[in-house]
Amino acid sequence: MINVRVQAAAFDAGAEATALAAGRTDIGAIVSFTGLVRGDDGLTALTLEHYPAMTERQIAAIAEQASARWPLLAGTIIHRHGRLLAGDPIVLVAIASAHRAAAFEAAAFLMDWLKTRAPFWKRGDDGEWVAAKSGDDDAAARWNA
Amino acid sequence: MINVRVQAAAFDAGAEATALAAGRTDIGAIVSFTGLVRGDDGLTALTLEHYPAMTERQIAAIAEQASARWPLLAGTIIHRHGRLLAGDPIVLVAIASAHRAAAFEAAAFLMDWLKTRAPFWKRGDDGEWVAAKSGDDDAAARWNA
Amino acid sequence: MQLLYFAWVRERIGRGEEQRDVPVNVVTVASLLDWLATLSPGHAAALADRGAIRVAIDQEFAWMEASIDGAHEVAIFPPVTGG
Amino acid sequence: MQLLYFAWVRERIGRGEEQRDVPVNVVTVASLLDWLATLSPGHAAALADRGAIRVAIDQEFAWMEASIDGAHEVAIFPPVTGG
Repeated sequence: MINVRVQAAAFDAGAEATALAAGRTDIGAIVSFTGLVRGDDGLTALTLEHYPAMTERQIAAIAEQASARWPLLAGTIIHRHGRLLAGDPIVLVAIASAHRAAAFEAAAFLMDWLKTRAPFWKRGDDGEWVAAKSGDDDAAARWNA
Repeated sequence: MINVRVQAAAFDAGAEATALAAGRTDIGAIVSFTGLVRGDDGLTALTLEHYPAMTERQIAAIAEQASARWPLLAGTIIHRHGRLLAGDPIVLVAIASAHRAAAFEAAAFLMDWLKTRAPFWKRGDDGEWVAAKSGDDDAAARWNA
Repeated sequence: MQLLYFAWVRERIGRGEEQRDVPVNVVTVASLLDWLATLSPGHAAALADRGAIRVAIDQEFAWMEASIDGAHEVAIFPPVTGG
Repeated sequence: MQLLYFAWVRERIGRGEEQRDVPVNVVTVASLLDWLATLSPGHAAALADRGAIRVAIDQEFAWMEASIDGAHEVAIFPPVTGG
């Protein structure tokens, strides 16, 4: 029920979120998270490497977990790979539910998971690999309580 | 820095969220919440009454609070009034920040606030006024900790 | 004093606003509601369940104990249901 | 066994994948990393900081103590930085 796509192409975050509720009247809340490439410290572009066989499988598994944990009605997860410029959208998590709490929590849960468990690696155009942040592990750990 | 609009007209949630990051590279996260009219119990349409002089003033004040509490970079709040059909979007809170935690928290805070403090009242086409939910007060109270 | 009514408070009172000269001994929100309830059966019906009444003084939420001294616009309505 | 390397692990080893016959006494992820580190200076450099190494067996994350018995594909990479 949650669509998962891993792609090099850009996506239209607004259209993806809006499409979740098209033609139905049981959805009361859509929470959409879009992650963008920040141009920190002069970064102008980065390249996202990933592990294709693992990526879609792992994202689908976590989407199942979210669906079991919250009463979700629809969702779309898109993660891009390849070369991206500062300001480009990189990840989308859009979740629809009858009520807002489930949609907010599931979207935050999925993003925390993607940050710590989805097999993607960012390299700046300077050739330096982006370091993982311990804060991301802490954020993900809160869902194990 | 957070735009506030109270209007009868429809809005394009995706375009509003995307516009927050247009032309800038300091935004890493956009969280967008869209609330829609649910067709529960056969509801086909409702009418939103509001208190215009208080509405924009109160929403602007809470937007200031959110900006003081989290490092937000941009935001848009739109609340509709008038007659809406089941499935129509009714409220939008779109928040941009460098990092996802601030954007998620500020968007949830603003929605909890709008649910409990923004002077709007929903009446179904059957003439019955929608009752307030105590769960909304509980949700809003968590931000006072 | 300008009085504004919304939602079912407005429906029961039968109007959305009215201008009233409030007696000098009416000094708090609670005493204002008590006095308004004496004005008509509609006012009485609208204000019977005080737990379901919210008040704003000059567009700011106010407690039942709040003073209405200097208030220009007092709005009376049920708990909000927007969002 | 099919071995896959990503990000700076791949760069230091100098290739993204290789097929290796793993000795029979190499039974856990940790011992596999120890053995791989002996294969070349590049392997040694890539695997020197074990705290910065993550491993997946057949596309599932695995602990250092996990058995590699029956594994078809073992991937070795730094902590992920997607999202």
